[in-house]
Amino acid sequence: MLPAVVIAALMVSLPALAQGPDRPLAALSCGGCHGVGSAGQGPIAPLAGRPKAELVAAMTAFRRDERPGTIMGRIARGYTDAEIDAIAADLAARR
Amino acid sequence: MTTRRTFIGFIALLPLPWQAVAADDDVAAAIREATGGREPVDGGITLTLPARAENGGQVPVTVAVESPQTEALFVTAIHLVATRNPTPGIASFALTPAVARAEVTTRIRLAEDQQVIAIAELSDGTLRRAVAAARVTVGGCIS
Amino acid sequence: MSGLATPRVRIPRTVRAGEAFEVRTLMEHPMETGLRQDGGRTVARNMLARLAITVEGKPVFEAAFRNGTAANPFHVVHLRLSRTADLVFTWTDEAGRTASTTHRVTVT
Amino acid sequence: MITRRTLGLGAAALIAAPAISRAQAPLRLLVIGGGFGGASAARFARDSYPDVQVTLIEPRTRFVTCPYGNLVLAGTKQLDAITFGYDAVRARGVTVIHDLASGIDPVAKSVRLAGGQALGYDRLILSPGIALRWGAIEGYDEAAAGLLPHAWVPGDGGQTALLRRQLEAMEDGGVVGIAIPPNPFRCPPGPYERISMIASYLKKAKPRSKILALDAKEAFSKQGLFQDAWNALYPGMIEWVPGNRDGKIVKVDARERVLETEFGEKHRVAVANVIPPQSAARIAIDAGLANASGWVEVDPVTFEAKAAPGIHVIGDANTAPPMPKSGFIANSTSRQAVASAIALARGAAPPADASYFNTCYSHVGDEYGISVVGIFRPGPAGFVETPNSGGVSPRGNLPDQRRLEAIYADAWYKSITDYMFGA
Repeated sequence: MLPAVVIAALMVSLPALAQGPDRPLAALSCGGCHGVGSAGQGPIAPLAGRPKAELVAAMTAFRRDERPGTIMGRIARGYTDAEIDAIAADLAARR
Repeated sequence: MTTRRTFIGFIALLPLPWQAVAADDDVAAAIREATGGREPVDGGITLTLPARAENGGQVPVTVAVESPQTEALFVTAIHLVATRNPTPGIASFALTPAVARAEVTTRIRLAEDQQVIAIAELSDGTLRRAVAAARVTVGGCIS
Repeated sequence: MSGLATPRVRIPRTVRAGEAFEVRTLMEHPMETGLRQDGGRTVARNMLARLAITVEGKPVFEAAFRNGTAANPFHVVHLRLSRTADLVFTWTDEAGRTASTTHRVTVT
Repeated sequence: MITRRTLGLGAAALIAAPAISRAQAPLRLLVIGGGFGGASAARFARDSYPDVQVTLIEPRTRFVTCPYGNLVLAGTKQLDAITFGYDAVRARGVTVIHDLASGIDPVAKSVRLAGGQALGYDRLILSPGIALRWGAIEGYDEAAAGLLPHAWVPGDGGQTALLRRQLEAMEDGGVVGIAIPPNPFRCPPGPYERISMIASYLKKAKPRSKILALDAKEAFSKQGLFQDAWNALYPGMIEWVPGNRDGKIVKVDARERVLETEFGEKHRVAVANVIPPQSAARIAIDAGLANASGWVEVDPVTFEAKAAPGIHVIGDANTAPPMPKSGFIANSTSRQAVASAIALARGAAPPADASYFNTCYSHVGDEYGISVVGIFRPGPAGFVETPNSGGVSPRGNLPDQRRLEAIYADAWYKSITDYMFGA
């Protein structure tokens, strides 16, 4: 077992490793409906771990009203291509 | 003394050029005509309206003029003008010394973000002006 | 629509001589400017022209309305009286129809 | 990377120089308020910054959500289904203190607790919610709320339960009066969802009854959609009186259940729900953070109170138009506030390109839901709604859309409460 002072030292050295969320905060808003971690919630589709290209294509189609939906069209039109790309990349990297 | 006749006459004589399209120049021209070409001074008058109106159809506004409201010196008129409505005229009010405070609150229409101008005329012939900006919001959960 | 709506006035029944008291008025009226479109058609102009408050027949406050006055015109003013009087509130529309209400304010 | 050498240095520093070790101690993030803003902030901080010490102060051991309270009034949900504890928050590594934060010393960076304790912090997230402005409506004080419930600040759920009991006890044919405040107030569509949910109960249980909604305003959130639904689902049952037709309530007689309007009309009703004007919660006002209208103005990037940088104010206590006072906005903005707080504490820049997200669902009837969406960003003078995005559900006879939005509303509630209070 490590002595307490060593544990404290471990904690001290952690900031260098954990500078915060290395991900777009906007991606976390999806979880408000798509479940914690966007892992899906009941009838709402899981997003985490799906291919990035699929997520980008879906958002693009929602934005153009080319994919039926209730609220996703209204949401997709609020984000730029670059933001959608970053959000999709983040979600694709989650499991 | 203000008689009923002079009063009605006053209202009838209010100029109506503000019915023209409210381009900035037209608003300025309308104000010049309303003020008889005299230059109003800023100060001694406050115009209060919400910085952001949730409903442009019903925007509360208050004009308050510093005035003793005595027979010797009182506010005779307050005009409200919108700068970016389809027509700039909002309302004109005629006051007498029986109005204890030279202050009027009403609700106005604002078609979009714009400035509202209040002009007050005192019984000594001086004119005062106040300008306030309002943003009209249709957004958030209000729509 | 023939007549105008019934006006509403909130005013104290008794006041002190010479002291300011608040008067609130509300008049239901669409204040159609003739500029509004509804379903592709222009809604006809239908505006109140004026509100007048008189004390014993003498005008003390008047409002002349133009397009920027909101529907259901609402006003707050502060008046004062030296003796008990009847205050008459009269709204007149652009067709000349009127609605009126009288309130006695007792000066103590 | 942790090497033996850095470990040794750290240990040596701790032993040799306590002053330095204090400077390098874990960053202390203190969160006041365990609701949608505070509980979300605590979770995000815990998930994203394992090295930050997160403490949450919340007087209640059980949190009753405002969202879905109207379904309790409808009788389709029970209070325990919208009540949550803090065990999972604690299990995640958040220190939860059940006490009332009674004061803030922004200079000493310390929060006073009603229990007498004082807690130091490096950065403070303040999410205290709202206070009801007792007396803003003449005669409506805490005692009157025991007769005419507000059911707007759930507390222990007692107010919601009281209003439900009164609705159950009312005779068929009674009039339910609802007094609705001027803007701004918590949950703009909430009163109208409430009208809808009470109507759905009355339609089934007391079909001759009526609802008289007396509003200080002339327009409201999702108005067209609500009124379409009222006409379709509850014809003739709901009368909504706007402020410019004398809907504003200025006085109540709690014993007689009389609601009196600005122009003196007295409405005597069988059950009265009075939602009074509101302000930021008391601690924000006492700390001098609020403006003259009683709300806290904040920086649109960091959510620091303009009156006290270093205190990040989120949730309904701040004023951030055109963003609504909603649970989802509290949740969404909590992450930017926490990330900004921690970045600033470390001398770094707050996250750039912030965006804030809101979806407010309202239940209007059985399998009938509507929504408003908004995406907001910091602007030069406050917050800006993203053009050509968001907005309300389409109008018209769209039963599939309404049914799906009701189902998705339930999924939203489950998702967001799982995030705050779930394992």
